Amino acid sequence: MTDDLESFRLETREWLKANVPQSMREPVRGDKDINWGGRRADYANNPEQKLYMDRMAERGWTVPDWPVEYGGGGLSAAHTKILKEEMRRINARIPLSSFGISMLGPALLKYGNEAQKREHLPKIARGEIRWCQGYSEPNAGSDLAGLATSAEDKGDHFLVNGQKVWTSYADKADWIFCLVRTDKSTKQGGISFVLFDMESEGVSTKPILLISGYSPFCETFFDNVKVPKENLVGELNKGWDVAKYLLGHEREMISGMGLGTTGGNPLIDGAIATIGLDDQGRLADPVLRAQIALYEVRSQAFSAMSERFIDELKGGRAHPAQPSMMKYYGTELNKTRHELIMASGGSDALEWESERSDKGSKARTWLRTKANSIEGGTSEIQLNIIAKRILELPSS
Amino acid sequence: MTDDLESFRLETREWLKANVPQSMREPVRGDKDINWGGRRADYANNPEQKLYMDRMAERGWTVPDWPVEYGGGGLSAAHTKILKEEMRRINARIPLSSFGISMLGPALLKYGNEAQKREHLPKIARGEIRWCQGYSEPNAGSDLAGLATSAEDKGDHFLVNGQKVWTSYADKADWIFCLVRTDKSTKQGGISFVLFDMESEGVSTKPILLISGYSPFCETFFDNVKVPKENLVGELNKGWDVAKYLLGHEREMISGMGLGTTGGNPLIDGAIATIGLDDQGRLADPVLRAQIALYEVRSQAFSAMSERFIDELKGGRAHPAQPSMMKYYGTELNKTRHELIMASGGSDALEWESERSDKGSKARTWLRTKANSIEGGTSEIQLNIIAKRILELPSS
Amino acid sequence: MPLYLNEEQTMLADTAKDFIGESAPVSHLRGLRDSKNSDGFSRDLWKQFAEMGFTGILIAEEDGGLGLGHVEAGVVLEEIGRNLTPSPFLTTAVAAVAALNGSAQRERWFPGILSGETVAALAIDEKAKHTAGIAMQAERSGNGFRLNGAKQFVTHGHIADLILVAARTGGSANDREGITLFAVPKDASGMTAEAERLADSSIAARLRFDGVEVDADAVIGEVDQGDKVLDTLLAAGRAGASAEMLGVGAGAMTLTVDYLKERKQFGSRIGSFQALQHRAAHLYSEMEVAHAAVLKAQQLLDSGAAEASRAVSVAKAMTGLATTLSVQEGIQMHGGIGMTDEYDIGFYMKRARVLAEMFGDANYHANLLAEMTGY
Amino acid sequence: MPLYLNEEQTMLADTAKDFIGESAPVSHLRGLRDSKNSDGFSRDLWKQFAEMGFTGILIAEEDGGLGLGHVEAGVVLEEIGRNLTPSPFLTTAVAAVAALNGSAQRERWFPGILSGETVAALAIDEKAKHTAGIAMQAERSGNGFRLNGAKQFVTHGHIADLILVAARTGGSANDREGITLFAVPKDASGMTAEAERLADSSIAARLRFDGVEVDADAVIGEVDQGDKVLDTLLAAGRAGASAEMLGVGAGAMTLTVDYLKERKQFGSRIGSFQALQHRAAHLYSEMEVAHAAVLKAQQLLDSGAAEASRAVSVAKAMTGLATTLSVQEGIQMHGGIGMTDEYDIGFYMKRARVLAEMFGDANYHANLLAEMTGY
Repeated sequence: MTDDLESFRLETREWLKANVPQSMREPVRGDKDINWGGRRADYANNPEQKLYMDRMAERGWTVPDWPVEYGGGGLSAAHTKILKEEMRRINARIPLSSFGISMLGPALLKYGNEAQKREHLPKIARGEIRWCQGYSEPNAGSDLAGLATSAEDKGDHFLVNGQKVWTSYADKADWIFCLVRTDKSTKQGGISFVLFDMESEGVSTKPILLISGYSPFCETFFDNVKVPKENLVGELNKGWDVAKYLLGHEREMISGMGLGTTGGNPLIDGAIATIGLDDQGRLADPVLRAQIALYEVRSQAFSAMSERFIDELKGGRAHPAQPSMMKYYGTELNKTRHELIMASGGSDALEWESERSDKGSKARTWLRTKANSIEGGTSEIQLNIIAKRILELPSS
Repeated sequence: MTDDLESFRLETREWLKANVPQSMREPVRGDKDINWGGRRADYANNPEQKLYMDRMAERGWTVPDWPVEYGGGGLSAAHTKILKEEMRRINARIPLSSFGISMLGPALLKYGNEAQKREHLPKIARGEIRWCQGYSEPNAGSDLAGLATSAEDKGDHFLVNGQKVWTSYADKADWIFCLVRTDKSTKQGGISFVLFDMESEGVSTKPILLISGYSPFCETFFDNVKVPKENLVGELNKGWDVAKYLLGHEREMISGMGLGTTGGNPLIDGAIATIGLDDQGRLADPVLRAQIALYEVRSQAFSAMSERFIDELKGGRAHPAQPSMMKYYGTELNKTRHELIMASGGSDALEWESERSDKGSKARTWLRTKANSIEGGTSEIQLNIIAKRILELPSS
Repeated sequence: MPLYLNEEQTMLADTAKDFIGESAPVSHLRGLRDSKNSDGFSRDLWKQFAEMGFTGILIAEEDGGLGLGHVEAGVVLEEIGRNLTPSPFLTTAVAAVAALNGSAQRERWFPGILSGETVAALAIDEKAKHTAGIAMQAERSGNGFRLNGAKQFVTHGHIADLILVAARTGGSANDREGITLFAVPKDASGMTAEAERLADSSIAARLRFDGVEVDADAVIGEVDQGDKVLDTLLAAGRAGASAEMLGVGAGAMTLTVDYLKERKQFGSRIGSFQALQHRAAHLYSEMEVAHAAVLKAQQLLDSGAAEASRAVSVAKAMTGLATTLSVQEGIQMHGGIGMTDEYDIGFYMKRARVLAEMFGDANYHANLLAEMTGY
Repeated sequence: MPLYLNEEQTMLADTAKDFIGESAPVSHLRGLRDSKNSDGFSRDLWKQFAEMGFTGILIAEEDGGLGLGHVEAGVVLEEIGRNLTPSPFLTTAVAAVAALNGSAQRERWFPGILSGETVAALAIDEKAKHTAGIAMQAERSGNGFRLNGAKQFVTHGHIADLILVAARTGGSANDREGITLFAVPKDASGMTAEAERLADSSIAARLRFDGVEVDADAVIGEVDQGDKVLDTLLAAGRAGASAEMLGVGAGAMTLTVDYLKERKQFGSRIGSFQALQHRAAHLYSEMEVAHAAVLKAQQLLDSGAAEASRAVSVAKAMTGLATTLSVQEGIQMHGGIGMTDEYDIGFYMKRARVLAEMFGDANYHANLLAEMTGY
């Protein structure tokens, strides 16, 4: 067993060395360096991004622990860990990021039928289809029970009408996984989980301009959209179960955001570059230095926590509500991190449009992180969940 | 007017110079340096404490802004401020501290009848009678509405039965001001405010040993205690009004605790003494230094807030719930301060009995401050009050 | 002097509140931004400020001003902050006026400031973080000086008529001795400005000085003794930025508390949730304490007290802490809509960040206080 | 190796939990304190620890121990922490054993440790705050060394059979080179101990060394190269203190959460108040993160990884932060009764404070991490 792992490590190391293009070993500098795949992905300026994705997908390594028959690598947890370690060793980027991989895929593996798995998973693994998520609605916010988008039973299809909000990259996505109300008589019980093509007639999107100046989210409108019944995932009126399962995965993903940095520490390197070191070799802003040092304690401890959490998940030992803790802590930490990055950057980091500031990337990213503790369930929701489900505190 | 103030300042300066004994200009080192007055005060080891009190009391300056006819100095707000400034100038100690001065006095001035004022106020001003406060009960905690100590109407007197807890220095006090239930049919409406001698038959006290190793509080028991009806303050069943008024004063007092230090800064001086300065003249524990520096920002800002609060109170401009903010912020700040003192003291400050550590005074004081945010209404209660009465947030 | 506004100050505050609230609410900033206004503020509004007498608050009556103090300037700045009004008031009518007061140049510059024609900018910072060090060189040249070097974070620097420049005529970068403060007019040859839009939509310049020649009478105060004038300028700027930040924090808190009273979730108003109530109450406390710290600093500055510089550092640091909390809680409590550009709370967060950085942030001033105290 | 306890470790944890929970709960500490026990711990209990095999956890099987690692030692320490059990386990079976492992002295000292006869103490600190500096002198004298100087915060130092002393045989106070670690027996002439009761009722000694003569074979490791053994000792001590603190924080949290479920106020259980729920949930999160940091450090120590010392500093700092929060929230949420000596929560606060200070507090380790990272 150990021998097998060791030889897998060596083979993997060799293969990665030969197959990961040099440009894919550079640090990720911004959104353009993240490969989201999809029909409309444009690799013209970045052909090695596609080359790298295709090579990895061929081995199933865009989704290494998915079964081989659905486009995965079929690797065990131990083998997957080794693959990730070896990728990290050479600072290899993640070949393909998508809500299909991090959210829909695990849900389909658990709740999808065989036809759905065969249809959708390989396309996700190969980066052919980019997915978005349709949960939040204008009057529901953190309270999904108020969900109003309706799906009327029309025999062979549902007729979907309504509006979603905070749909990440809906304007760039090919398909959507979506919560719809199929029964108005109960609150959480009457919700179903469906999939459909964003090119379906009646679907329109409108980007929401954010305080960062970016528009990663949309309002999404459904006007008599026909959704074939075979696109229902799980049981009718049981979409809540699928959604909860998937939210757990979303929280994990968000909680890890920006923390699994490869190589160097941009916060510290940036602070040193801007502020400099004093005669004692300490950052020349002593109070900021102390704040960074105390942040780093929590950040490094949280790295250990992330490792523990993943190990416990794999070992089937994690408390089912533990993702709420991960999401809460990880996002709050990330916000702190970007406050410190701004404090380290001083007036340079306040620039919003200059080339020097990479069009304000520090400030915009800082503002972007403020949504971390809102999207995917606010910090307050996570704390409620921890209090009730883990600590078992009484309801009021 | 300004001339009058200026000449008052000069006269006061002269008088203080001549009349404040040298030992009363030394920093307060512990409880023994605080003069609480009362029948059982023992000045044998400290005759100048008594001398100083008596000299000040003769001019009414133990309670400078009380009317002359009740033993006060009859000073205006402006004159009182000058007296305090001049006392601070020479580090003169407070000549007399007591719950009579800080709490009962103001309440009697507002709610007492003429006979009560003439009877009790001069004795408070001269330090003859030491008072304690009987509010909390074992099952009431922060929730005074659950008050159970009963006072039965017996014609010319009430017959008081019940139990109080957290009675500060009940074992050392001469008289008590006490909330009793005179009507069981309503919750807050049936409470009255009475005064009685702790030497009355049926009164007994039992000190509560605290985590600091000190016993500043008692459990206090009343077994058929006869309280003459003339000792009722304010109207029957309206004791809640007196209590609320008085709690405001208690909160002010507690919020100012330990922060109006005269001369030097024991936190910083102590840290320098224990830890030392580095080559750059900075405290040699850089992260602790940053924490102290950020604490000092809040501490000095809060000194300004205290000044503003008192000025606004005197000018009749303070929000009636503002004492809750002062109490909340001041006590939380004081706890932080003592955490920093402990961190600065290192293992020296952990000693509990040694002479070197003055019998563990740092550690015991640190533990004592943990009660600041509990006694006189917890921080949580204060935050509730601020939210509801100042911010006018809705009730749940 | 009690630590609250007196009757005249309260009247001025009411005037400023009404005037700025009506003529330059947040939609004013939004309009300037959306139209990509290249001044970064409204010149019409600046004229109106002058007509209201605001620009002369710190100018002596004999010089044509109102002869008032930092408390009064702060009252206006607080409303500027509350409405996020882009304005050269802080740099021009507060910091520059404080530096020019008593100097010979006031005759040249005060009339334009009083009439709302003139805008001043402050060229102090040479690095991304504010420090006490001044490295930019001013060599003697003929009857005057020749300036070489660069400055950054010079708000309004791209259009300012007058630029106050701290440069070194002696000593080395971290010395206090050897600094001289210059009043440089906008048309000085060899001075170039690169305008940078900042996160809050304000515009700050990066200035380059390539052998900029100025006359000897451009010196404010004494040659090599500019540290004193610079201290005056910085104290005024810091107290002013604190007052503006107080307004930003208070404005954000008002938006947030109002939202807590309106927004419903799970069938209740979210302001009834105790966890949010406690956080709002804590925020209120921090803002009140910051408020007191600012007023204290202003009063001490006005009375010329020696403790003023400590109090100013306390005020700048404390408002930095409190206002940062206010905008953070503001966004979080608003939830998703707080992240949208359509909603105002994000503008408060951006402005708070820029003001926090200006003239030294909370960490800078906490450290400075520690150094002053000797630890 | 996954970052959770394996089956054997879980069994050991269960054993330790049952044994310590039954034989030495908080009432055991209370009893020792109230009887003014002058050892500061129960010698009977120490014998029982030996019988359970606990004292041999870190001792190799060939030396008669269990040949286990820091994870296993930590499992026992966590239960010691949860029950506030006074015990020489940390100094003796963890830190001293780690330092003696592989040295010649182990033959002399391990049998007594294995049998629960021997108690070891660590004489490292010379100042009130832990630092890396060692100033105490050890001059060569005949065949051995003569020790002069003073140490403080030496837990169990007044009764310890063996005292590990870090002293300087070369270089100056802040050098790493020139430190030598000595194993000094209790009867060494010229060594005096002043026993000091600490806030948590434990006893630490202030030791004076007035020309204490030791043989050359008292040296652990190499002369002048004691920094390496000292590092080993400190890493074991820090990881161990972190594990114990984790238990203290977890114990306090359990008390508090239980209280929240029971106590009624205003007619409701206080645990139903959302503000307290959120604070409790935040506390839970901090404790979980600390837990992970400790296990990570222990696993890295056991695997001999180079990153272990960073991970140990993270663990010590993080448990300091989390456990301090736990005891503070514990007292506050208990309200008045939490302040009484009669209730246990105060003991947790006292013990947490002592452990936080031991081998460097959170600030010390945060700074150390910054230095290691080069900023």
